[in-house]
Amino acid sequence: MAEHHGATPVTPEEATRELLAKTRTVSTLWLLILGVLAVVGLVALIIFAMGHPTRAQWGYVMSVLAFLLGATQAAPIICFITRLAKGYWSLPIRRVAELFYVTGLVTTPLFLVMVAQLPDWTNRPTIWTNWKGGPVFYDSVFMIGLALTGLAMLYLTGLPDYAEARAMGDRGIRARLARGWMGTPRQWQALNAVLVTLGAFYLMSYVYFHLFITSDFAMSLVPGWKSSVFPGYHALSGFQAGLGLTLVTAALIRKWMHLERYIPMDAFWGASKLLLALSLLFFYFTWSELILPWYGRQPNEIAYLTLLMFGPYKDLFILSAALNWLIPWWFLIWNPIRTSIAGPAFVGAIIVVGNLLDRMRIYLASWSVADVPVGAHLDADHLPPTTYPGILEILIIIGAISAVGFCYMLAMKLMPPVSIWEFKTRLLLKVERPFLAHHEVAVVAKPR
Amino acid sequence: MQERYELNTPKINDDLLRFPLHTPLWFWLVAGGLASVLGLAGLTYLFVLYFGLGLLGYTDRIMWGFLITNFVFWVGISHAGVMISAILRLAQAEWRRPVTRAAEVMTVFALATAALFPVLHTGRPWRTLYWAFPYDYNRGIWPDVRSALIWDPSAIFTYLTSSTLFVFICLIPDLAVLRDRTRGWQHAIYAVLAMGFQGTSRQWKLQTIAGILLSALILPVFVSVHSIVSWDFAAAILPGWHTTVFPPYFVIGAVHSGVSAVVTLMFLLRKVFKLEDYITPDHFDALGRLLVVVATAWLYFFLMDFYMGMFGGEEAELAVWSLRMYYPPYNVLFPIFIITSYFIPVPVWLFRKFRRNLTVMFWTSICVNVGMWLERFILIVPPLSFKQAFTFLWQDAYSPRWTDWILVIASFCLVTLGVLLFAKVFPIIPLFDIKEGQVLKQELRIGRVRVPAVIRE
Amino acid sequence: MAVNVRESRLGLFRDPDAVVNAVESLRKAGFRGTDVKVLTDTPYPEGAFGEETERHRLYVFPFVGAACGFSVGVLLTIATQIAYPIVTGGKPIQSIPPMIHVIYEGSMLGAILFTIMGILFESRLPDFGPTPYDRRISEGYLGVLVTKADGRADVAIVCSAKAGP
Amino acid sequence: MSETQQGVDPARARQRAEAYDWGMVIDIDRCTGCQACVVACQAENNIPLNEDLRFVEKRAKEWIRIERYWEGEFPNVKAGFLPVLCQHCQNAPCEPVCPVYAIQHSTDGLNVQVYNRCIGTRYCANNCQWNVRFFNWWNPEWPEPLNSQLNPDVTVRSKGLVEKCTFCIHRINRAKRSSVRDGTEIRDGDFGPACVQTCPTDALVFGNWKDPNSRINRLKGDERNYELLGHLGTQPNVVYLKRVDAHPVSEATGGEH
Repeated sequence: MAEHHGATPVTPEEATRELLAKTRTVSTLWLLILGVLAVVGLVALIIFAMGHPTRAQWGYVMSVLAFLLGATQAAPIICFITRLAKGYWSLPIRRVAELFYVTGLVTTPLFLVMVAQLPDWTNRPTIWTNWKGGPVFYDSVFMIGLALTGLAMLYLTGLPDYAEARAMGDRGIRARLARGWMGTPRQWQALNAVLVTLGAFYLMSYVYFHLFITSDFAMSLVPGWKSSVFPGYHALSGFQAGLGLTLVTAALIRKWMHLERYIPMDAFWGASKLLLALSLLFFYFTWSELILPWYGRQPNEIAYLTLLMFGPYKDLFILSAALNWLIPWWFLIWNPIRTSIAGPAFVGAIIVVGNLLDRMRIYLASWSVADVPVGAHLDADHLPPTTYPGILEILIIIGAISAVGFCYMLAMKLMPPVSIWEFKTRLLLKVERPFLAHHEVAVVAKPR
Repeated sequence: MQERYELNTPKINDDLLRFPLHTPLWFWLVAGGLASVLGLAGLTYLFVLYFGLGLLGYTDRIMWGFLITNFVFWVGISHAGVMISAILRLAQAEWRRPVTRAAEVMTVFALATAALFPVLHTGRPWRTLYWAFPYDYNRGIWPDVRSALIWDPSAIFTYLTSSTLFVFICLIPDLAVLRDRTRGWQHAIYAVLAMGFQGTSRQWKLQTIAGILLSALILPVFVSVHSIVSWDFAAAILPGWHTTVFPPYFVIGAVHSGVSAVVTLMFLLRKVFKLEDYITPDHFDALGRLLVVVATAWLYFFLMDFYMGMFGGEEAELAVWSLRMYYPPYNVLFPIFIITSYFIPVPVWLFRKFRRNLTVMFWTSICVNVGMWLERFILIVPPLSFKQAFTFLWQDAYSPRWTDWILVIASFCLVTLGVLLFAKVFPIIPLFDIKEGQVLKQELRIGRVRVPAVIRE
Repeated sequence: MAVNVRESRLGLFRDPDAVVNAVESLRKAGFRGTDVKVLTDTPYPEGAFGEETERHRLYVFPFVGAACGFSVGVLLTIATQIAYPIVTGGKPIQSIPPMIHVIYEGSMLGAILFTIMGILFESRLPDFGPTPYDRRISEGYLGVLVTKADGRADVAIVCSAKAGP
Repeated sequence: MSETQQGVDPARARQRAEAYDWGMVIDIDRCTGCQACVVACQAENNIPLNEDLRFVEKRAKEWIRIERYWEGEFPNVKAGFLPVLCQHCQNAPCEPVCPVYAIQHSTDGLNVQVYNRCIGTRYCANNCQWNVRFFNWWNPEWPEPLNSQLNPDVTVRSKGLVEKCTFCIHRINRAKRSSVRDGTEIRDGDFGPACVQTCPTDALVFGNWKDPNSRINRLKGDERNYELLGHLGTQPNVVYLKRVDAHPVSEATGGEH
């Protein structure tokens, strides 16, 4: 069912020329809009900070930071996973996902702002020691490390494309970035080895960083909350939203920059199976987090269960559960929806929105009880009311997300939307070959 | 990636049907030996049944011990069959062909042995058998759906029936080949079992769809079975047990120990049935890479359990973890468990040279399963011997008696005997899968190198 | 649907290309697509020999099975708790989360059992009647089976013979 | 529980059934650790003999046991005694985990163990944090003279099932039956389990929580009251009263004031 619909197969030279040309067609109008929104968000953040908001209101800024740390930081990880597992279907959308490595530029400053808002740390249950600087120091070091690894990965994957640009006579910044890449077999082998090892490091540091975020910014704040599946749940919903975000961006870029011949339907079809699996895993983790406090019925468990799921944020919980699990599951089991482009992209958009709502539920709830004294027990009957967003909070959320979009568009001006060297490997590996007289069959090579 | 020998159909049929059609002498010795161990274990259990559970190593605080550890271990091993065959069928990985049926057969027998152990360890097993299932309509006494021990039989019953039927459905084409190759009473039996399978293209299309559809259906069941087994422990409010990470932790632990068991099984199959052409170092290479990923995921969930144990700072959780790490005999078992299940095998599996060396893979997979058996023991028993603040003395460790050891060893013999008998009656490697591999085998010439490829319509 | 052996003709071939020519010549001789079947001992890519297979409705079975399993699970859990209203551990009599586990297992069991029945039904398997088959098919030969050969039996044999052994 | 010949009026029966919520107050200050309650309980409830082998195997069955603990350093050490029995919790962790409905919470506040339903999975014993549930590892047997003086009201449990303190439910039922037969109301303190009956210093007090002026309700008012492992949130029916230290150990050793 590969797409044979008439599109004449693209020759490698034509692909290089066309993809490099695409980088010049990045619409400056959209760049301007996102830039303005980002600046508005920054100003709103400054006004918000000067207004000495309560910790509960800081929950909104924390939820958008957690959303960015989850979705956009996780998007590039599918490239590493499919590269490790030699997943052939993901070759076209790898660059679209890898461009999200730029989020480090936005999340690091926002993270440093939020780390300063943490309540005092004396004998609070935490994975660090009692030292107030514990979370501040370790988390910031880890955050900066994660952002730098991301940027390094972004540069490395773009290296062969800069060399192509240099070969096409581009004298600007890309030529200097190419820095002596000749494409010798030794260089290719070194590039592949570096991409796999650095990707593995990025994946592991991403997963353990989520342990630090959840335990420092959520679980240590709520007295009596000790759910050990929560870091895994946080990381997994990040993966799911990352994959959803990649599909949405790939569909948009495919439409706006007319890349129909470069991003075929196979990529969306393969990704939708992975998205279905991740949505089912999302339900599985949420369920294992819900069944145990319900069954245990100890006072602190009933308290944090009501706070997070059935108390002030009940409707947020139901909405995010529906968006993250029910709708994707019910849409993606049908074959026709999976083998289309609009289907997985639409489901991806729903999952991204669901993930933002889920982060709001978690961080609003935990930051609203952050000021409860350390020894006190949470009481299930009188929990703080739901905090509703003000204008400033909404502006900050929109500003943060558009800041990431702005960096993404900038990166797209530098690198083509579909990586040239991976597109060529795709051309190399897949060939149409007659089989048994008059039957066309796609033959896919599996290099060792 | 696949070392492709020139295999034609008659050679495949001869090689793979050699064991079902001609019984070598050693078969009778091995089967007899295993059966005698099982007889001894049966005798021991009757002994325990007559005199009472006091013969086992239980005490008043540690009410669950070796038998429940063995139950969780064998349910874990059984999950490898589904993990390997279902996920690899869905991902259309080329190297799944000789592996799927052997793994699924191990699933069925490991699960049957596992389902035996909760019955053996209860006080009145003759009542456990029929009260766990909802059939007692005239006395109106029903199982309590709220208890985790009722989710267990429903999950294991679903999983056992579905994996057995899955093995049977994929067996039908090979039964047709056996029917054509045998005479007399064997022919009659195989003809009845093959139900008149002709091999029309429609039947083959349904076979491939069945493989994929049933794998997609059995995968969620496999995840739910081991999560429910973990909720047996997580539902209790004991300090070491009541953590929410247990379901994913147990499922990943099951996949880790299960896939290692598949590596052991494949090594034995290749050695015993001389299947060098079919189980090649490529399969061990691919399984080794998969094991590295699964082992690292398992370590992540183990560390989650470990961190969150320390996270709360409650003295109950800290006491259980210090018991697991510092007090005899757990202070010896804990490092052995950590080293054998992760820090010996995974560094070895990182190197291609070791992954392709069969004896290295065999001994590392044995080492993983020793570690995972200890992991279940260390997970289950220490929280039971936890000392409350008001009690005076600690429960000393669980001391297994000879009856415990015999029942545990007998479970290994039962699974080996089961797989051996299955391999005697049916081909352990699916014939039509190997033949399909030959049909779809292609070669791509890129420059001077010949890259193996496969038809993927 | 036992095919009457007397009516059908079975030609055996060694290499797949001969089978393709045979099927083509049979179709040109006016036999309908569904009458010509190719018997192989391993699944070839779909439609490789040019014969077309009717649509199968296997995807309906899992949903029907899941529905039956779901209803049995719901009936079982609610009925047992109502029939035996015992208060345990301060949990409500109809406690939803534990019921969901048993209901989930029931519906998955239903789905899998119905799918297996569907596979057997769709491939018309349990037919023990005399089917036109030859032992050598499982040795690697490819059989071309023409079911409704009726009067034109000779034509069928000629086509299959012409296409080579 | 049925009325005399003319049959019971269901509303009255339910109202009577919910009139009781049996509980106990244990005053640690009074308890001298004499273990009389332990012996009385084992005699009353046909518990098999705990020879020394049972203690070595750690399988001794004591429905009520005296936990002893030491306070202070060696020269000035004071022993403390804590009787521990089934707390009959309202939100008992042992009840929902039994697969065959062998444990229920009766309307009069007791955690009831149904022996012929129990299949011996021992999950309830694992889940009880007070470790007051015991399993019959062996068939109970008594040497020659003792096997004829078993209590007829209490069943002898066979091997393979779990048993625990039932607040001497046979005494509760007899009191209820006689109150129904004579038409009188059960007054506070006119009957009690074997351990309450034999306690020489009256440390154990049994009564009905729903009776406002019962002795245990008055004792509960004492500010020394606390629940053993109350933080688990299982609302036990047994309340403990702290020990009053006329000569705290630290003072006796001339420790700093």
